Amino acid sequence: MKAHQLALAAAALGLMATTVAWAQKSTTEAIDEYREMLQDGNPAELFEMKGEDLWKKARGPKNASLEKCDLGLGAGVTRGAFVQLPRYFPDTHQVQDLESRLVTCMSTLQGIDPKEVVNGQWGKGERANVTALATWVAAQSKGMTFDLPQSSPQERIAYEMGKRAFYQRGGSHDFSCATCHGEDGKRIRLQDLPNLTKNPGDGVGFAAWPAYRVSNGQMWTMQHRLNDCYRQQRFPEPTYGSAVTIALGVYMGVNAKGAKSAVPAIKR
Amino acid sequence: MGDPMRIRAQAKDGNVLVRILMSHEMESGQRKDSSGNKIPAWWIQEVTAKLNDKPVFSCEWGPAISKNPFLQFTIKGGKAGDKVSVSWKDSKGDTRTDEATVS
Amino acid sequence: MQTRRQTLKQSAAAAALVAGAGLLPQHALAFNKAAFEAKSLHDALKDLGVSGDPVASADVTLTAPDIAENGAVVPFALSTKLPDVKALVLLVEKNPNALAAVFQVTPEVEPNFATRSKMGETSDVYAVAVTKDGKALFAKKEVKVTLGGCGG
Amino acid sequence: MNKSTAFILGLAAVTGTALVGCAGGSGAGTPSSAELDAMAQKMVQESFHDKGIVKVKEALVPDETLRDCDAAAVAGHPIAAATEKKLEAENFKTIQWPADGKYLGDWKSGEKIAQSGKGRTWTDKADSANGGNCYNCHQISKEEISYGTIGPSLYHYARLKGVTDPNSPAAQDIVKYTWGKIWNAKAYNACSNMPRAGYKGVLTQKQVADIVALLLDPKSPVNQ
Repeated sequence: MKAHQLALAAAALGLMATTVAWAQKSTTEAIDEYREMLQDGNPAELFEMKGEDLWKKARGPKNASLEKCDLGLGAGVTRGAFVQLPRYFPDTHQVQDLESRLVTCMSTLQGIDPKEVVNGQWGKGERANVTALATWVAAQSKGMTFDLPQSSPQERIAYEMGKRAFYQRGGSHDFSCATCHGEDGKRIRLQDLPNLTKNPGDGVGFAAWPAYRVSNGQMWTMQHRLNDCYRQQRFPEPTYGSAVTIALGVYMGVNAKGAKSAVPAIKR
Repeated sequence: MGDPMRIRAQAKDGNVLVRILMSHEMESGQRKDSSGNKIPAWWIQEVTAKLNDKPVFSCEWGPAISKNPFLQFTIKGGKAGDKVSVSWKDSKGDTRTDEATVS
Repeated sequence: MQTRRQTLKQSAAAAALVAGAGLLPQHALAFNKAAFEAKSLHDALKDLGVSGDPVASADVTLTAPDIAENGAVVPFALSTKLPDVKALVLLVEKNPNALAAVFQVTPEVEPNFATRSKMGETSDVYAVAVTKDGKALFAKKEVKVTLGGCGG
Repeated sequence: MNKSTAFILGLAAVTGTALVGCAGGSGAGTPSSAELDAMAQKMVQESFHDKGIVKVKEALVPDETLRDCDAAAVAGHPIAAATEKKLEAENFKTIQWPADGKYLGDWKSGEKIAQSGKGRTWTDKADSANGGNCYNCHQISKEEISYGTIGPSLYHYARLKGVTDPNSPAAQDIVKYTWGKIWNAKAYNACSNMPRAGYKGVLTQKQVADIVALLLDPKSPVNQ
């Protein structure tokens, strides 16, 4: 009996090294399985519904809908717009991402004060409305491939400035975007980190946001994603729609060329 | 009365597969706010469903069910064009009912 | 420590006792505050009108992930092949209140339900089929809950 | 919030800079790399605002080490060897060695510090204890399977570094290196991804000693 137990213990010890490697792999597989189980029934659909309603409904001091909003492909065209943003808009003389462009439309068409979004809080008021709108608009491009325009000098300069912002370290911990997202195959704790200096693949990185975050049950746009990245980088807060957020969007979006949009995704 | 539910009802092999997403905080009663006070529980307690006005399904939930709840069940019988209506009632007495057509 | 055999014997005896005394609540599965506020698995089931200890059954199925990347949303599916089941119950043993959901098994629905629950920590999760005569048959699975990166 | 940036909803990359000349797309050419550097600097300074305990002035203060290394990364080539040596020497000078001469603290406390990723974000309080963030990037003890891979595995660190007794004279170089690396990683690799936890005041001397013990104490799970 005792000898038998000892033999088992010895066998277990002998197996230790391989079990550790195996356990690690199976953890990753199990988490993939978990993620797969969440795909059907993504609560992002609730935000899509709200966004579609907000797009079509007459609102604001001008009591108008957003159906004439030009997201880059002409007034009212939503399908395909998301996979070409951020881009340069001649009317505002600015490169804009989806959220900042929606704010422009809400301001010009509906008379809603941009301050309500820029100075607002996540998940509240007009900023929450922009999130729902962005979710619905982005979902119209589901399955399409990213192809951001780089034909104007503004867009090319935005890419170069975005690249510099991506590599710029600072804060108490010397972190930049590149610290975590500059190489292939890296992880933080158990979370895979997409390499955002190139196309990280379909449905990951830039091509995955807006996404529903299961950790807090919130819908996050790219503006929100960047905001929280900078928080964890120990940076100060980037202003909503500010130049650095747009430039980073251009840098990551151009790098993601050819990636299929999985938006709206569901994320940890 | 909360935001609308997303209800998908699909006829399949003589049955109707119903999948629902509800918009609700489902506050567990375990969390604390930034000043350290417990946030009171607030959750959907009952969900019921009808097929063409006939009650067919009911369940009761505790506050452990996740925020923005997902629910799936299968009604025996039923066909495309039938109406599925779903109602919930939460711990504050708030209710909401939405309807979908079986596809 | 009791053997399974002893447990089974005792639970059968207890069930007979309760049923015999006519104590089985008529509407045990209508919204049940006591059951949802019970701390333990055992108390929650008792409040749902179950008599005796639950018994493992291959005819009850619980589908759950091995590992939940985030305890805020853990997907579960419960089903059973058993006859005369009046409810399928989802319990997370280590949650502050074990009972998460009670699905009524009506003649109009398949005994097959799916939802998502929060889990405070790694725990055994139970799918319990409660029969019309107050017996509880279960399937269980341990679900590991991992924490995310970055400390926030 | 900085009022002047509050309403920039987008990036006016051309207007508002020295590059008005090419706004019409006349082919006047793209700005030089140095001009882009200056534009990006200005953009970053204007895009952020103070929040909580994090101040723009402190977080985005010019730093020679970061500037030179980040510029090399943008250009896509390694930093020049001479610059690297100079930066490492400057960073080395910042290392504070233990005041009491004790390099190894308590590995159990070190494990807790290694696990914690808290501190110094705009949602943290000024007086909250900072974590070391170690497991975010490194494998350390075998028991913790939730570890990152940005840095190398530190499991069996003592053996990897050839240390059997951290108190022996033979081990002193490695013990000091381990302390110094945690205090200021850029003293040994100018462009390291690793924070300068002591130099930037994130970790205290006691916390550094506890992490050194986690890595080198023969009783630590790292060395089992």
